[in-house]
Order: sequence, then C-alpha cells, then structure tokens
Amino acid sequence: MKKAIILISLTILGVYLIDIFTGIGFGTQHFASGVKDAYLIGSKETLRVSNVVTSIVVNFRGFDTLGEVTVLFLASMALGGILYKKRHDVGERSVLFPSTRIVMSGAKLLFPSIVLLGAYVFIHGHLSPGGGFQGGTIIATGFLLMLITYRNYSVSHNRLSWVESLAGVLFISLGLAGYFVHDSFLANVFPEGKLNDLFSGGVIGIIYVAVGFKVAAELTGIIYTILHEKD
Amino acid sequence: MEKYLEILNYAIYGAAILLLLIGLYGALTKKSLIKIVLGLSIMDSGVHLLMISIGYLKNGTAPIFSPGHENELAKMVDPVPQALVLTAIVIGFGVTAVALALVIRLYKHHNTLRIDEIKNLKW
Amino acid sequence: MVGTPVLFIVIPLLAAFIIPLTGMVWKNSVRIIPGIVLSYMLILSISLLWHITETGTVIEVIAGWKPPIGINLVFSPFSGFFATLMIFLGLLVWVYSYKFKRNIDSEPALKYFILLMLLVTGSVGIVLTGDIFNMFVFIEIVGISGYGLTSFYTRRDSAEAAFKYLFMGSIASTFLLLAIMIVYSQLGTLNIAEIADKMPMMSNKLKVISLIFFMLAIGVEAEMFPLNGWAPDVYTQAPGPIGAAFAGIVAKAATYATIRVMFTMYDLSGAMDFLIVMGILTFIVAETTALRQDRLKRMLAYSSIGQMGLVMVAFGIGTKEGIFAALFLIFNHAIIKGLLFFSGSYLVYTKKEKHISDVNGMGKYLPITSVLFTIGAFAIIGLPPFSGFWGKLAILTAAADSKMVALIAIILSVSVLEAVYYLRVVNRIYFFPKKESMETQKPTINALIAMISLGIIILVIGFYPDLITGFIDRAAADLMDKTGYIKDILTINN
Amino acid sequence: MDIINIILLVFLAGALLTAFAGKVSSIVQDTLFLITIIVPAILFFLNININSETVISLSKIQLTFGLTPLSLFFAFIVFGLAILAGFYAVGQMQGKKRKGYLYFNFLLSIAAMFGILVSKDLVSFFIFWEIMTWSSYLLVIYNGKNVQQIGIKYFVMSAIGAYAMLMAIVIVHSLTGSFLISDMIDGFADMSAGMKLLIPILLLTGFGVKAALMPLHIWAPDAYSNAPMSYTSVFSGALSKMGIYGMVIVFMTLITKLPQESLIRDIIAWLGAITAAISTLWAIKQDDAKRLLAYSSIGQLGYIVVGVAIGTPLAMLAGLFLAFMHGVFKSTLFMVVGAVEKQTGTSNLKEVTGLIRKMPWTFLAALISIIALAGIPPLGGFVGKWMLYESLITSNHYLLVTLVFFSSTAAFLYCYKFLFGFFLGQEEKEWAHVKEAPAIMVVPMLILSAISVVLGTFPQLILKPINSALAFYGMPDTYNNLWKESMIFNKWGDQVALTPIVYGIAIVFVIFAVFLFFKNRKTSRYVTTKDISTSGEVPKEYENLTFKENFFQPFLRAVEPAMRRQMDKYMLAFAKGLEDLFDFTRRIYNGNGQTYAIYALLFVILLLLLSNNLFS
Amino acid sequence: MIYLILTFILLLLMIGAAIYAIWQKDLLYAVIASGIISLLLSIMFVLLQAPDVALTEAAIGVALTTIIFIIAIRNTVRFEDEHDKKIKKEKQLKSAEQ
Repeated sequence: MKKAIILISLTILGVYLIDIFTGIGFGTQHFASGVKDAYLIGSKETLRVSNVVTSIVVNFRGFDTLGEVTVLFLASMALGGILYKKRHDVGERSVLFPSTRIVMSGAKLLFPSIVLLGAYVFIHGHLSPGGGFQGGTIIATGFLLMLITYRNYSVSHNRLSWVESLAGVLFISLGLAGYFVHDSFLANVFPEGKLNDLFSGGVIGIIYVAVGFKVAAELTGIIYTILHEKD
Repeated sequence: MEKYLEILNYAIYGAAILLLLIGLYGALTKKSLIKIVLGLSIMDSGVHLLMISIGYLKNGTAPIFSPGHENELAKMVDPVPQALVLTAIVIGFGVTAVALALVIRLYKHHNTLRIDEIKNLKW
Repeated sequence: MVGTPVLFIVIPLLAAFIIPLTGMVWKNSVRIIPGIVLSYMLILSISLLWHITETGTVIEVIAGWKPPIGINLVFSPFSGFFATLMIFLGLLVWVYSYKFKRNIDSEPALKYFILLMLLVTGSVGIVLTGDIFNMFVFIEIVGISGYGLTSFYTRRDSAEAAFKYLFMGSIASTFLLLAIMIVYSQLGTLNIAEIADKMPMMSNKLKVISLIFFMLAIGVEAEMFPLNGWAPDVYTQAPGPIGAAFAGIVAKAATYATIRVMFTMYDLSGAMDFLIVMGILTFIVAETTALRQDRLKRMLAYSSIGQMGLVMVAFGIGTKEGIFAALFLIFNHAIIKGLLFFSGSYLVYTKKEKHISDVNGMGKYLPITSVLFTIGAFAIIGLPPFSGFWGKLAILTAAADSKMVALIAIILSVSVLEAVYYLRVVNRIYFFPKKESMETQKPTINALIAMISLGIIILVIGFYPDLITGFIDRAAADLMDKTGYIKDILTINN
Repeated sequence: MDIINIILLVFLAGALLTAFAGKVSSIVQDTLFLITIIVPAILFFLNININSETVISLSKIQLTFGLTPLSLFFAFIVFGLAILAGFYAVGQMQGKKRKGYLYFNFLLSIAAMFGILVSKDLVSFFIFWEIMTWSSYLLVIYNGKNVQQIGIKYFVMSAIGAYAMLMAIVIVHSLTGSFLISDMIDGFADMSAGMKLLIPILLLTGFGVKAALMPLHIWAPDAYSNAPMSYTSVFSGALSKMGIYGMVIVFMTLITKLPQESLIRDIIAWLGAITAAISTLWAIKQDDAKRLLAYSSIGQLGYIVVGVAIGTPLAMLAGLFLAFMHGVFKSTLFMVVGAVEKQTGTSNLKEVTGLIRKMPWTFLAALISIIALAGIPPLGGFVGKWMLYESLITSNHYLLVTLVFFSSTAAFLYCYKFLFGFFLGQEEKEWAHVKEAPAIMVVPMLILSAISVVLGTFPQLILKPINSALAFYGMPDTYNNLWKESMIFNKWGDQVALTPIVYGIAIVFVIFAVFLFFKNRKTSRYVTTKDISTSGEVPKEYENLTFKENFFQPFLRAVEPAMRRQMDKYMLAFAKGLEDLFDFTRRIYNGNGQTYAIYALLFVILLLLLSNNLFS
Repeated sequence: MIYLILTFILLLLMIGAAIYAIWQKDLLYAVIASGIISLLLSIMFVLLQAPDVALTEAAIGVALTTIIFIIAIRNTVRFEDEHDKKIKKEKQLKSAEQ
C-alpha cells in the first residue's frame, strides 16, 4: 500500500521532471545572456587562469568554496562529536580485511606516489583539470590506503589540526589581504601572470593549494575518526 | 537514423531523473538505515548528473583554455554548473559521513538498523 | 563604521579555524573566543544598522566582481534586522551555556561552542547573501552544525533526532539544487536580484515547478507543516539552549529565505495565498499537538513551530502591515521562545525525561527562573503589557485590513489553546506539590544574566514598542520595495 | 504628564514595590499596599476633569485616555470598593502566605479596571482588559485548589471573550482606520449590514463573559468562590461591572443604530433573565457560603443585564443603580464570608452555626446586606428592583418580568439560608471560642452596609450621577422626570415622600432587633443541634438532623428539571472531545523519520498536481 | 555516433547498478554497486566535458564514500534483513521451548 503510493507519486514526479527537462532541451544554451560568458572572459582576460572552473570556484564564487571547506570542517567536527568516546575507550582500529605482505608493501610503494599525484593535481589546479578538492581527496585516499592496510599506522591528530587550521587561516588571510588592499574580500593581490603559466592567476593558485591541504587534512580526519569506531 | 539517435541525447536526462527517483524510492521505502543513506547518495548523484548535462553544449569543449585553443569561447560548455556540482559533491560527502556516523551510533543505541523501530521520539 | 558585511562570515570562520590550535594551548579559549567573535558581530551589525539608516542599503561584492558575476552580500534594513536579531540571540545562547557543560575538558564540549558560532554564522550568511547557490552552501553549514549540535549529548536519543533532521535536510538540499538548476538553465544567473529581474523571461510552468521545489527545500528548515516532523525531536534532544538557537536563529533564517524566494524572486500571484494556507495549517497542527504534549521541551518545540506558522501567515498577507506584523512576530518569537527554552530547561534540568509534571512546585525552589518562565508564557500568549501582545495585535490588524475575517477567527481560537497549555505549566510551577524525587539545579550566574536580559527586553518592548517599531518599519518598507532591491544590486558601483 | 498617567504609574510602581516589600517587613508591605490604593484614589477624585484627554502616541497607535461621565460613575464603584476591600485584605491576610502575590495582583487588577474606565481608544481598553483578566486569573488560582480545572476554565472563557472583543476591535480599525471609541461610534452607521451585526455581537460576547451571562457564565461560580474573599468582593463587586460598563456603551451607541435592535435587546434580556433564574436555583442548592454567593452574584448580574438590555431610560437607570447596589452589598457579603472563614476556618453553612453573638458586627453587616440583596423595602436593593419591574412592565415585557420576579422571590430562600446558616440557630461548643473579626475587617463591612442603608433612603444620591452619565450618550433626562415614570417616586407627590416611610420602617426594625437581642440573651440555654424532637423516631448518632441538611429539599425537587442540564458539563464534554481530537491529530508525527520524508514527497506531488489552481 | 551508443550503454549500466544497489539485501554488494554508479558517473562527466567534476567524483564518490559506507557496515550489520531473521529465530526458539 505504502509502496504503491510512493511508486505512483514518484511516477508523477518523474513525469513532471521529464516534461520540464525535455522542454529545457539538451546540448544547447538555454538562456540568451548569462554570467557564463562573463566568467569565461574574466577568467581569460583578467585572472589569466586557463581552467575556468578553477577561477569560478576560487575567485568568482570563492565565497562558496570558503563555505564548502567550512562544511567539511564542520563535518569532521560533528563526526568527532557523534562518535565521541572517552580517551581510554579508543582501542585498536578495526581492519576491514587482514592484509597480506604483498598488499602492505604495495601500499607502502603506492603511498608516496598517490600523495605526489594529489599535490600535482592541486598545484596545477588552475591550468589543468583538478585542483584543491581533487588533489586533497587524492591525498586523503592515500592516507586511507595506509590506514586500512597497516593496523597500527596512525595519523597524529594534532598534526592534522595544525595543517587544517593553517591552511584555513591561509585561505582567509589571502582573502583578507584582498579585503584590505582592494576593499573586496578575495580580490587578487598578486600579479596575474600569463595564461597557461604555472605562476598565473595570482592568488588563485595559492588559495587552491591551501584548499588542497585543508581538504586533505579534513577528509583524512573524517576517515580516521570513523575508522576508529569499533564494533 | 541520426534523428532517432538524437533522442538518445535525452537519455542522459532520463537516466539522471531515473537515478534520482530510484534513490528517492530507496530512501523512502527501505527500512535499513544504511540503505536509506545509500538511496540519498544515489539521489544526489542523479541531481549532479542532471546539473552537468544542463550545462553541456553539443560538440563543446571543456572550459579550459589549453595552449593553442585560447579563442574557442563559444564552444566551451558552461563552467558554472560544473563549479556548483564540485561544491555539491564535497558537501554531499560531508553530509554522508555525518549520516553514517549517526547510523553507527543509532545501531549501538538501538541495536537495530530498522528505521521503523527507531522511534522513541514521537507525537 | 566597524566593518563591512563580509566580516560577519569571515571573522567567525577565521576564529573557527584558529580555535583548534589555541585550544591545544589554552583550553578556555575554546569557550571565550566564540563569545568575543559573537560580541564583535553584534557590535558590527548594530553599527551597520545605524549606518544604513543614513546611507541606505550596504552592498558588498566579493572578489571585486560586481553582481551578477560575483557573489554579493546585502545588508539592507530587512536583512540587517534579521542578522542583528540572530546574532543577539546567538550571543545570549553563548552567555547562557558558558558554564553549561560541567566538565569542560571533555572534547565534545570544546566543539559545542565552535558549532554554535558556525550555526549563527551560517544563518547570518543565509540572510546576508545575495546569491542563491551561496544560500544553499550556508544552508548546508547551518544543517551540519545543526546535526552536530543535536547529537551533542550521547546518552539521549539525540542521534535519532539528528538522523531525522539529516534525512529531511538531504532531501531538501537535493531539491534545492534541482530548483537552482532549473532557474539557472533558464536565466543563466544565480544572483537573486538578477533572477528577480529576469523572472518574467521564464515560462510559467518552470516557474511553478521550481518554486515548488524551493518550497520543499526551504520549507523543511522553516518548519512548514508536513515537513516539520524533525523539528520537535531536534528541539527536544539538543542541549537546552540550542532549542532556543533553533527557534530563534535557524527558523528565522529559513523564514528569511522563504520570503526572499517567494516574495522577491518569484512574481507568482498565488504564492502569497499559498503561504497563508501553509502557515495556517502549520499553526493549527502544531498548536493542537502542543496542547497534548506531556514533555516540556516538546511542548515548547511545537509551540515554536506554530509561531513560525503564524509568521508565515503574516508574511502571506503581503501588505506592508502584514510584513510589519511578521517582523514583529519574529522579534517576539526569538526573544520570548529564547527565554522559555532557557528557563524551561532549568525547570526540568535534572530529569532525563523532562515531563511537564517535573516542573511541579518549582516556583518555590527556583523563584527567579519560574517568574521568568511565567513572563515568557504570558508574553507568548499575547497578554499585555508584554511584547507578545503587540505582535499579535499587528497581525490581526493586518489581517483585518486585508478583509480576512476568517483568518482572524482562526488565529484567535488557536491562541486560546496556546493559552491553555502554557497556563497549565505555569499552574504546575506554582501550585502543585514538588515531586519527591525531583532535584533542583540552581541556574548559574551567566544563565541568569541571559534569562534576565531577555525578560527585561520583553517587558520594555511591551511597555514601549516604539524602541523597535522604527527598525521594523524600515525593514518592512525595504522588503516591499522589490524594484529598489534589484536596482540597488544590479547598478552598484564599487 | 497627565493625572491619569500618573495614577497608572503610581499603581504600577506601587504594585511592584509592594510585591517585594515583603522581604523588608510585613507592616511596610501593608502600608505600601494601602498607600498605593488610596493615593491614586485621592489624586483621581481631586482632579476629575471630564473634558481632558491624554494621548500617548506610539508610532502606529495612539493610546488615548480621558473620562466620560459613565466611566466616572464606575470609577466611584471601583475606587470605593478597592479602598474598603484593601483595608479588609490587610486584615484578612494577616499571617498568611503569598501576601505579596495577592497585593501585587490586587493592585494590578484595580489599576487595570481604572485603565479600562479611562480608555478612550479600543487598544488601551483591550490592554487593560487583558491585564485585568490575567491578574484576576492569578488570584482565582490563589489557593491552589484544583487550579487546572478552575483556573483554566476561567482563563479560557475570559480569553474567548477577550479575543471576540479583539476581533471586533481590529475589524473596526480596518473599517474606520482608527482605534478611538468615538470614531467607532461615529463610523458605525456607514458599515455594511453584516459588519454592523458582527461587531456588536462580538463585543457583547466579550463583555458577556465578564458579566457572567449565560452561556458564558460557567467560570463564575468556581472563580468567585476560589479567589481570596478580600479579592472576590472586588471581583464580584467591581470587576464584573466592567462587563456591564462595556454593555452599556454597546447598547447605547451601537445597538440603537441597528435594524435588528429590538431582537438583540430581547435576546440579551432573556439571557439575562434566564441567567438570573437558573443561578438563583443553583444558589439555593449550595451548602458552601462562597458558592452560594457566587451563584447569587451571577443572578444579580442577570438582573443588571436585563435592565441594560431593555434599554428604556428607566430600565437603564434601574440596571446601573442595581449595579452600584450589587457592588455594595455583594462585596459586603463576600467580606462577611471571609471574616467567618478566617475566624472559624470554614465557610460551610452546615458546619458553622450560631455566630450571632460571637460576631455581632459581622452579623449586622450581613443582615443589612441580605435585606438589600433580597430587595426588601427599606434598603437600596428594593429601589433598584422596583424600578426594574416597572420598566419591564411599562415596556410590555410581561413574560420577562414574571421570570425576573420569580427569581427575585426565590432569592429569599438562599438569603435566608445564608443568614440562618452562619449566624442563627443554636450555638455549638465547637464554635465557642470564635471571636469577632479584627476591626480592620469589620469597619469596611459596616461602612458598606451604611451605604446600603443610605442609598435605600436617598437613592437620588446615586441616581443623579447615573442620569448625567447616561445623558452623555444621548439618553433623555430621566432623573428629573422620574416621578412621571416610576410609581415609587410619584404617587405621593415627589421623590422625598419615600424617605419618612423608610425612616419609620427602619426605626421599628432596629427597636425590634434590639429588643430581641436583649431578650434572648437572658433566657438562652445551650442545646445541641442533635437535640430535637423527631416524632418518636430515635435519630442515629451520625444523622445530622438539623434542618440545614437538605435545606430546601421540596422546593429543589420541584425545580430539579430546570437544573438538570448544566452548561458546565456540556462545555467540559466539548473540551474533552477537542482534546481527544488533538490526540488523534498529533499522531501525524508518528516518530518514523521515513514517514516524514514521505510527507515531503506527497507535499511536492500535491503541489505539482494542484499547481495550475494554486499559482496562476 | 559511437559516443552516443557508448553513453547509452553507460547510462543503462548506471541505472542497472542503481536498481541493483537498492534491491540487493546484502549491503556490502549494494554499496559496491553504488561505487560503480559513481565510477560510471565520473566517466559520464568526462564525456560531458567536465573533467574537474569527473576527478572529484572519482576520488570522492568511488573511493571515499564507498569506504566509509563499508566501515559503517562493518560497524553495524551486513544484511538488510538481518534483524528480521533475528526476530524470526527468536520466535522459533520460543515456540520450540513451548
């Protein structure tokens, strides 16, 4: 009965959605003029950042990104609260599956290259696909690999906090620099450089690196906390 | 033939909407908390796909000025939905992590994952 | 001027990132810094509120990109009124809970204050931002800090409440994204002012459907009737003062979002009537449910939901008087519900179940708290000379001016129910013998300060409402002036 | 700063100070309390100025204060009773708990009544009305007995009334754009027919609650009998008159402009008469003196409503005269009960007996007031009732006058029961130790009794102000034509002719009373109440065979059908039904998070399906 | 042309995986199916010219989300109907005792 009602409702919803989206059309631009062109031109001419998504994420809509890293920060904090245990309760972490020697050495080999890849991704965030989020996540997966293969591999909580906080402070202070120099938060204070140069886009690259560190630290923290939950 | 294949384009919308509906169906009917969270995350995926495909331009290129192709502005797909989805994915992950932590705690507290048995708070 | 609107967001975030570091060195900083930040925000918002009476709306752009390209923050009389109110209440919640947690060394206690600060920040962000997707991000910030705060006490059923909230919140945010995307696909912009400007370009069908999705998404946070199942659980299970924060801060921010979307962004004629219907439904269902509660906090929670329904009705009336009434009700609700949650949680402090019968005879043991609770109860019923009366009078006058006689009758008859359940509690406080097993917990000095200042505000506004009617009037005028809002933002010269 | 504002501020400050003065000393508290009543009264009576008007302007609303002759008349009642009851309260509260609480709310309700009387706009009227309601509510629940039932019942009924009034107020504002009462009266003629009917009905509902009109009276017996007696004397004497005050205004200014005027007048008058009749029967049934007086109060208010509703000049005069008289004698009687209760610890008519020699002064006050209440000639009650009957007959309401006459006659029964129960009958050993109440309680009672006597002789003392008050609302000058209208004043030439007769009766009465008093004193002998002849049957020990048991049983049996249907029970059943309904609706929140999410889905679907109708 | 068909197949697979994930009682498989959805999704993103999003989805959706789901399952129960089975078993035990 309940399921039938839900199915019918979902069908109605689906019909409406399909109706709208076929109406909107696929593969064409739906609006006459939008912010899209301003972003493309601004990214190319003013910011000199070749990856437009990056310039949107970090500069045009950088405020969203600030909110986003805050969401992750909050998530790791909330997670710590939800799964909080008194210190002496924290035992060994559960291991998903017993890892063999091959896995262990493989992980050890892979770990540096994963971190390096992540670092590469966020350093080149303004040039090629990728950036702080992607790079940070990749680094976090590296730590994840180590955490699930090695039973006693541990990440210092304090050190994570340091990285996380400093990266956050760096982000905000770069924004505040813009606030004090150009009267506008997140405004670019460094020379823009040349398109497709590593040192282009001024402050954007640096902020994305900060975001990368922050995301990496936060995600690692989240995984660390949730892994230490014993059954 | 080409014309019929044209319709296939809309399959992306259809699939995205289906993902959304399937996820919603799972979240609304499944009793297991983990299934519900799973349903929610599938639903999110559907919406993300929908958003990206709205920004897509036929024969468009990625919104990146690669060396030598600096002037193809008009051909670039809309970067805005991509930026939004980027944000949304990360936020979605944060929410999923919190949700799963809550699920773990609920399981410890109630020793069950069935949502219809976890209702100490009602009326 | 002390600063610009962007500092409302940036300073708390900076503090939030720094606090984990300072907390390693100096434990107490975790409690103190949020207080300092909140006080700073209050000073900033009050000074801005004075400032804009002379210069008009302050609009700040982020990253130097003018709207609609960049994100902008708008501190108008309307949003400034909300922001100031929410920050003030946030500060009081901080004062109240300064010593709330007895063992401050435990780790979650440290997180409490950061989460609280970011809850306030997120709500202020929702109110100030001029960008619809940015609003989504702030809603998520509020949501996650809300989940964290709700599940703060590990021994209660708090995880259950938080999960319900999260469940609803996730569905809401999915549909919010969908709605934003539909709007973006048609108008190519995310700026609220420009969306409002270009709204006529959208086809009616898409307008309606995206509005419905917006309503679902924001209605969850705004505790609209069929979407508010999570709210009483969260109010009940969160730590005492957080109930006040939800009622006074989160619900307010969501109401703001509702109004911004329905009133400013969309130009649909039926939207306002729809708001009235939803508000009345919320009001009736919540108040009748509150009547039959046997737990104090749950009763307060339903009552709070009902009040928010009333606010929606007042907005839905749509005239300037209606908006004036809504803003007055919002002010009252924030202050009074804050006081009720504050004092109520001390009345049933030591009990886990927090039954209404636990307040029996507390008038003798906690005299000040009881008197304050009584003042709050009388004020929320709408008895003069407390501030609640003026709000009620304002909404009734507005409804009468719009010839909605049936609406007046409904509001008044439900108000009778409200009076009944509050007076039942007051009677219990003073005239029932105390339960043998009930221990009392004397309020700490900081809690008393928070409660008494709220009580004084209720009385002062009750005697002299003109202290705030000026601000509310300007705010209402600001909201009514839709074209002015659009013009201000789209023609800004930085 | 106008004098009215000063008076209100004095009240407020005094109330707050009094509430907390108990921490300093009890005597300081008492003194402050009395000062706070007396000072405003003096200030007020020294500065009576009908034409002055004070405006407190808030940005949206202007609160206007001023006096009208009518409110002046009611202010006499309020302040007079407040001062006397204040002194009485000081005596009664000696050594009791929650003194500050009583004083605070007492003062606030006096202030609120004063505020109601001086309000010239509807908002301040409503504000003071509500302050009056909640301060009296707090006193109704004062003794903590069964507060959830009695208190809530009082508050709900009051709230229904007040909100009906508020609805009328906002509608008036939307139609005339002003909150001023005078604007409402002026603009009333231009309203649509529906509004014209709605507004008076809503206002009458509001005032009817306080005037304890059927079927809005259900709060009254419990509330009157549960409040401390010092307050009930004000409650019944002055506060219920606020309802009458409002009704007078509505009837004189709004109802007269209605096409359905006579219908509404008849309905309200009949309601008043029925209230009087039924509550008189209930009063006869009561064994507790407080409840007896409470029902009696409702009945008396019924007469007043009849007078006001009929609305001929004579009836109006009668109604307001009765209102004044009722204020005087009913508060005396409540004070008597309070005094007896303080001295004996109970107010049950079956238990207390033979106090006539223990509390002679109290008895005297009770006797005079009972005579006034019953409407026996030499005292004030008679004048009022006579005028009422006459006005009803002259306006051809024969059925109504029968009903009123019936209830007035039946009232003798409870009058007798009250008097006999406390003071007459044999003296019991149990009450041998009882002493007269302290002077501070007795003197107010005696003063009020004296007023009853004086007004019976010189009714013109109070008829004159009433007349000028009514003239303000356009009533023809009744007072000066009184002897053309009323028999009582004219058959013998002029109105003074009544006086010698009254004097004669009073002298005979007093001599007889003194004679009896001294005679009985010498020959009395103690007999227990059980020691009575029982026609050969031997009464068992536990059977109380005094005729206080089932006092008027045959009579009550005769009228039982009229009493079987209790409005109270219907309303309680209704409330119960509502609560059950709400219990059902709250199951919407069934605790399952998934269900809430399904609600969300259904919400969206519903809106999608209705979207064409909702948003166009 | 070939892209279209590839897209179509990808979409079909994705929906199939989604249905499987919802239908499957073994939560571990369901979670892995959802990981597969994310993987296919990230390929879709590449096809839709959104490489940034694709990278993010690949890292977060495929790796991290799946892992935390698996950890959650480790900490709770693996089968969706485990609870029902438990109750059934208890009932059987009870009836056997009687």
